[in-house]
Amino acid sequence: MNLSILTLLLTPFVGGILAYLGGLIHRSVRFAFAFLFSLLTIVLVAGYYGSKIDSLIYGRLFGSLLVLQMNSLSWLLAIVISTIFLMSTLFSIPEMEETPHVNAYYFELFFLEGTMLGVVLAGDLLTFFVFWEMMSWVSYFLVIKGTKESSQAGYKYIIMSLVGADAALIGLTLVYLKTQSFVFVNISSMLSSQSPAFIISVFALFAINFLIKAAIMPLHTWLPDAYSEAPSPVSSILSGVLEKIGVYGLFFFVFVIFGMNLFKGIIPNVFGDSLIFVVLQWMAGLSILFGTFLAILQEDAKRILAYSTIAQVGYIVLGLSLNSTLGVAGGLLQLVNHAIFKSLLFFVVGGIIYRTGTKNLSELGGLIKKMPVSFISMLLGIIALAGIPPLNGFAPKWMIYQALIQKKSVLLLTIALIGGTGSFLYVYRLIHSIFLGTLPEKYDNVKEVPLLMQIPMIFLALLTIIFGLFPGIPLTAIAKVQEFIGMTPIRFTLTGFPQGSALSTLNIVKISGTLVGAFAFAFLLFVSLPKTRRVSQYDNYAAGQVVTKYTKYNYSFGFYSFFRDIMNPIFKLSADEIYTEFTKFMRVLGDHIRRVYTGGLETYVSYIVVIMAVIFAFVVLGGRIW
Amino acid sequence: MTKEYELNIGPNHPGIPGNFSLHLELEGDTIVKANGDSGYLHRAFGKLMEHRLYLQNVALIPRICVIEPDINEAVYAMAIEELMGVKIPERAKYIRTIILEAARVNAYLFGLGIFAAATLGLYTLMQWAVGDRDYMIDLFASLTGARIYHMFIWPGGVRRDLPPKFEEDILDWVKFIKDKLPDYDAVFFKNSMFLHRTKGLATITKEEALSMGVTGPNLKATGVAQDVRKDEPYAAYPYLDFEIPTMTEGDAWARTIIRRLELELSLNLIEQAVKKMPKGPVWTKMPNPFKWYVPRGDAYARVESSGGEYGFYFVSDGGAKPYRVYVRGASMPHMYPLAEKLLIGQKLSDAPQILGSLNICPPEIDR
Amino acid sequence: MVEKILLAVLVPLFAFLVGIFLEGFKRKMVARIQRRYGPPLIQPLLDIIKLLSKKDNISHGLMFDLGPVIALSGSILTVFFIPTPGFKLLSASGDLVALLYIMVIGSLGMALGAGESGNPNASIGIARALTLMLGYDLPFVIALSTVILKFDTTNLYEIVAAQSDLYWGAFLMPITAVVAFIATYGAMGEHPFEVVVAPQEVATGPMVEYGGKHLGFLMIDHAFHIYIELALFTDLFLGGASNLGYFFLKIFGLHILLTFFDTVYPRFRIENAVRFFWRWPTVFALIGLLIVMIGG
Amino acid sequence: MDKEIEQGYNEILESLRKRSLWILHYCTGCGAIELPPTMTSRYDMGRFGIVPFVTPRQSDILIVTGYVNIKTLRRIITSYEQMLDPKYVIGFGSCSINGGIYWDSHSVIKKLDSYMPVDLYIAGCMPRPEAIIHSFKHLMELIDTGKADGYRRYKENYDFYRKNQRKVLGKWR
Amino acid sequence: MEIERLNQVIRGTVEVKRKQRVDIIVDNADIVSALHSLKLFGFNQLTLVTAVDWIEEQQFEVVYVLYSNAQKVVAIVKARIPRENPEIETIEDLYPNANKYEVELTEMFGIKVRGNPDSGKPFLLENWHDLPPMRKDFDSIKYATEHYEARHRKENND
Repeated sequence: MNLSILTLLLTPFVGGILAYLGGLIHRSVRFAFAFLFSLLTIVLVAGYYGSKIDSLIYGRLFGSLLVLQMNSLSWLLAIVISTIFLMSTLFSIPEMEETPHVNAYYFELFFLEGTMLGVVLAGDLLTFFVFWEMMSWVSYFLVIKGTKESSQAGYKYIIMSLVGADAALIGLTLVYLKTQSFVFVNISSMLSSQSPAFIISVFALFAINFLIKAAIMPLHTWLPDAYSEAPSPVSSILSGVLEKIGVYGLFFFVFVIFGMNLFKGIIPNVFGDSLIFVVLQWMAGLSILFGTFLAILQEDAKRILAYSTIAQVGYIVLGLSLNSTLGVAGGLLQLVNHAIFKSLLFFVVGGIIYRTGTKNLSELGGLIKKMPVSFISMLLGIIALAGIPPLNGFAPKWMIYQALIQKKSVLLLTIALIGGTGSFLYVYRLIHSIFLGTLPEKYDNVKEVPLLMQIPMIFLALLTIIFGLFPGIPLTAIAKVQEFIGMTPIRFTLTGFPQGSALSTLNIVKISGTLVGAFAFAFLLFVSLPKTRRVSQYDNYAAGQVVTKYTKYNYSFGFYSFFRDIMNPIFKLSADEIYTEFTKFMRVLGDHIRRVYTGGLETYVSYIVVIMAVIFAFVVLGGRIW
Repeated sequence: MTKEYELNIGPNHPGIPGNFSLHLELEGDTIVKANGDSGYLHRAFGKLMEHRLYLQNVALIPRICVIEPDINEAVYAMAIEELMGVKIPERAKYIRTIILEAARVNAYLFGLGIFAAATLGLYTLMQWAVGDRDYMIDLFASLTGARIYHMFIWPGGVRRDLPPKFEEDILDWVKFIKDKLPDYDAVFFKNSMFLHRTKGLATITKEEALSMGVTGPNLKATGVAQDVRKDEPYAAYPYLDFEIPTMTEGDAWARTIIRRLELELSLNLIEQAVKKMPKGPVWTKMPNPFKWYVPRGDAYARVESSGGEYGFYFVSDGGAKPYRVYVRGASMPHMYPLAEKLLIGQKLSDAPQILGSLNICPPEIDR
Repeated sequence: MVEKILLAVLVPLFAFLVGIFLEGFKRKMVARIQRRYGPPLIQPLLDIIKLLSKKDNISHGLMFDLGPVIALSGSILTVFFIPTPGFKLLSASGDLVALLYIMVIGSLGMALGAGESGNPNASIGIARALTLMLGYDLPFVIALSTVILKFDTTNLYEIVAAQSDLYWGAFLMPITAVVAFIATYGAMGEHPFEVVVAPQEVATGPMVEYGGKHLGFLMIDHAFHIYIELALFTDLFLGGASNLGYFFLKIFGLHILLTFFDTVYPRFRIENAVRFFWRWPTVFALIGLLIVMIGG
Repeated sequence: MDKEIEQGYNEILESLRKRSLWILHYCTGCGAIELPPTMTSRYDMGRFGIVPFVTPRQSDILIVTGYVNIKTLRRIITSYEQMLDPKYVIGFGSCSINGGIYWDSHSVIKKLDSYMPVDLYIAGCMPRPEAIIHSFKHLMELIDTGKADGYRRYKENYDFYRKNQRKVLGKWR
Repeated sequence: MEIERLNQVIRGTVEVKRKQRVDIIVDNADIVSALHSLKLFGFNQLTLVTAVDWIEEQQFEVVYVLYSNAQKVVAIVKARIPRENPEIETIEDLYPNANKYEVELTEMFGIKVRGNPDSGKPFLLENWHDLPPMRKDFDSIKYATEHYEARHRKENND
């Protein structure tokens, strides 16, 4: 019996407890523990590189085995989780220093990591669900540690999570009642004898849960608030990895637990694809489109990133739901790379908030002169996010586009490409309003963020470059995942795609090499010409008038207001009203639930018990409705 | 939270007609506050005229408004004639009418050309219109030798008779411009993009316009047929047959089309005046110009300029120099408060267009 | 190797010369339409020389300097990817989809540089440019999808090869070609889509603080830009060309057509420009797409 | 030897540079009325590569068209200082030479070259388009011969100009 | 024409000067009420507001020129106010375009306008510290000679 999975799983929990206890002694002890255990987790995860499926049966409940398993898909998620967590831990050290309950924060942070690892390592439904629930709650507690509005945002978040969790719980109960087992490997074969309606219902129940976590379009309402109000390191975790857990769950269930064979025959094919996939593709397409368009209209740095998360996760789902070698590989690559650059961007914005105290874009500007490292990090981050070569956002998008072309899904291709164009708009808005433009006078004494905050930024920025130039590095692991789920693995080279792997070939290093050459030429030409003279930002064209520090000479509020004008009629027709109706509904729902709950943990536990009892009674009494 | 930002349009800006500044506060793309900033062309004409003899002032006053300088001469002459009780010869009346109308056509051609170029970016109309205007400038130059400031109209009539062949030349020119009008229509007035951008833009109602003292094409565009040429006819206008064009829309499009119609009207008036012009003297003999003494009193003389009502409030104390002159430019109420009000809530891209459609002439404001 | 280096110099040079000639010719042609004599054909070149040799250059910061440099290098990079008869340098390194993203590099550099000038006019210009980009990209992307669907490849060279013997894209899918032409026109930012520069509104927008060598770089970039847009259209819909002469002639013809529109149209409002693109061109692009989807 | 090459290089540059002169689009006074005819189809100064440009950073020539009000003077100087070397100033019309007809106005300056270096004056009220084009030709000659060195004079005598500007405008920057 | 009836509604002297012009002389205190009556009477357009500096009589004469669009008559309302501490009431609420004319009055003559929020703000002049320039006792020639450097004529014209 190999206990290493358990060791790996327990490491973050132990780290959390030690960090908590260490924090009672001295903060440096807390830091030391936090850092060491995050690093240890990575090392332990990395130790699994290349190994085959490894599983551990650690108990038995309700007559079913409880299993932990490590496979290449889990490994991919686990390495992303542990990496982002290490960065986040480092970033938290200065960021959270002054906040109350900092010990509890680390405790929760590590618990979140532990539960996430638990989710990806779970080998049975019960383990999966327990960790999933813990994950939701711990992340809720982390979210409400942010700004004043965060408790409201967290409330919205947890309500949505509960809705999803309830659905999953019902699904789990149903499955258990039919199969008497929680173990993943059994489910597929046992379900195959069930009626199609049952399978579809169970899948839908689980899918709702995952789609809420992944914030796919109609179920995204919790996301912008929660992401923007949470503390920045938490935001980056939420966006970087927590959302991927939702995507992971979805596709783990589709590809592995249920398996494509189960759906065959019971789900009709549309446009040559299983209906499930078509629905998912279009939901992803909607997410891309509306996530992008809504991100363009935001006035708050973190909200831009939050909405862009919806859009970018849309690409992941789109890629994965294409169910082709290229698409799945592209989706998984996007999953890895999105974690990198989105966390990076949240870190940079977190640093800005740390130094200036605001995330309101109209109050920022001109910080490039004060915070060059942050600027470069954000520049790399936005280039990656926008998918511009040669950084790491390019390859996955290119793969997804190619997969779409292979499928001849031209409309989705258009949506995806427009989403790409739209992303230029909001990323430019982000970097412009924060770093470019006029520096407001009040930020004259702003300094670069502390070194501990710079390290995660620099590390992730380097990763965007490395993974961008050499997409082959992450693709190696992804090809293994594809093997694991029984798909033809992607063919690739270190720097791109050879003949035959896609409709066309790609060599990112050659592209970037040429770019560097062209840049070198242009730069040499530039410096060989007469020298430039630095002028003050107030020495500026103002139609002949003089600009002073009292002039409000910074265009940042309503940056794309004309876009708002264009979109207004469309939003009025569709998303806006649905959205407001939906939030209204959620608020009403929340109000009802608030009467029952005060928000305490014990009430929630009793709630779960009640719900379970109800479902149990329902299933036992009228269980033959299926 | 700072939502607004400031933006200056002008003085050094191609979107502004002349040396004038518009200080905007915007929120996103929408103007929330607009302040005009005048005074860049302030030369204090009132004060300068107090220092000069009546004759010297003839040379000074055209320089008030450079786009249409002749109205200044006419209005100055009319004020003095009213105070002195001088009647001017018939031929002089016709010559004045021709000069004034030709100057108006020039002003419209120039203004429309600049409007097309400086607000909509349609440089072709400007090239054509300003080029075509130049042939009239040549004719003006044949009057006194000056292209812009002709100083041809003066108290008592005009300085000398028209040069030979002038009448034929000006008819030729009128025909030339009339032939060009379809071209202008095609490229500008009927251009779909122009219609698209100006229809419904910055609409003024009749009541608003009247209460704010708006005159000229801007008022006619709201449906009021108010024109000094009809209401208080001067020069040879009583003898000519014409109708004041009006539109009812009151938006930027109507204001522009009104100027197009006025342009045509002026061309017709020139033709009529040239044909009806009698022979005879052109100047009522007045005493030695250096010793003009205008009787004590005040007068308000006004003419219709290309922008609207243009007048001098003229006070004499019986001396050799004017005691006080106040120049009433048509653009003053068009800018303050009309434009400042119209601009609020509009988009930045429309700001130059609104100013252009109001035909604001900064020197009239600054003087 | 030597040959490759030679090509690496010759391709951008050809693109630059074509661009600068078209720019000069355009000025001359516009002047003639406006009943003027017009500047000499080499005037753009003189302007660039003048700007590059300015003795004094101002800077608002590092990105302000790097902006034009990145813009130019992005354009040069793009030129390598556009199939030009006789040159086949980076054909295996990227395709049409990659090209779409590569073309953005230059714009991004320009946007960053203009942003650092700290002038709201520049920021508005950039915001407009990006919004306009979203506008013309919708029909353009649909048109590109149609092309990809039609020729079943994303490799530009294969697309060009598929159009040999007068099987031009423009003949096979005329509606799509017209839409793509309009979108290309929008991308070139000429009237009536000149909303970005719009001197009368935002005082040349992104270029408001640029002068001297920076502006010179941007003008060189503009020359490349003309070439890129028109050459891409030529490759996609006019079947490329067998030699440089034909290629140039096709581009030249397109440019003359563009100049006519440029001369007689005033400027759109930015909202209207985007709405315009999202209305008829998009509808027709979809129709074109439908035709290709049905007809194969 | 190097110096000779550099000189020759500079001479070639100057001779090319003078064929592209951009005017700052700033109508300071009534002289601006004669610039559109000069630009447009009849006289077309675009033939010589002279076109108006929007911002001071892009422009080479500042044409002070006519009288200079003190309120305008401040903006002119601001714009002039924002222009990039080499830059030239043309004083246009009599008013910029000696105040012209506004010699006794309380808000119009009389001698432009006290406040900024003027490379060239055009006399007349208004100078005709032919005169303007001639003056441009003359400016090109001056650039060729190196006599159009206003920007250098402004740098060398900065205190002198600044003193005069202060006298009129007060402490304004 | 009902112009004659003006006498009954306005406290002041009404004089029909010629066919299309009527002069009305009122007291300083009656300006607003007179203009109000005139507006009711149909004089709906304000053409201009200015002042004349009668320095010998130590008085300013404030002049309002109105126009009746319907009757096509110009009305010139005049009121004499003392030159020391001159003050008038604003008519901005009657005629919106009076605002800037009144601002100009303050700037050029130093006549304060009660109730006009912009009165006293710079309009045409900038950084002006001398007497209001349109007053007769302000010598603009002296000011110009003192402040603005003049060009001296050269003896030999080269």
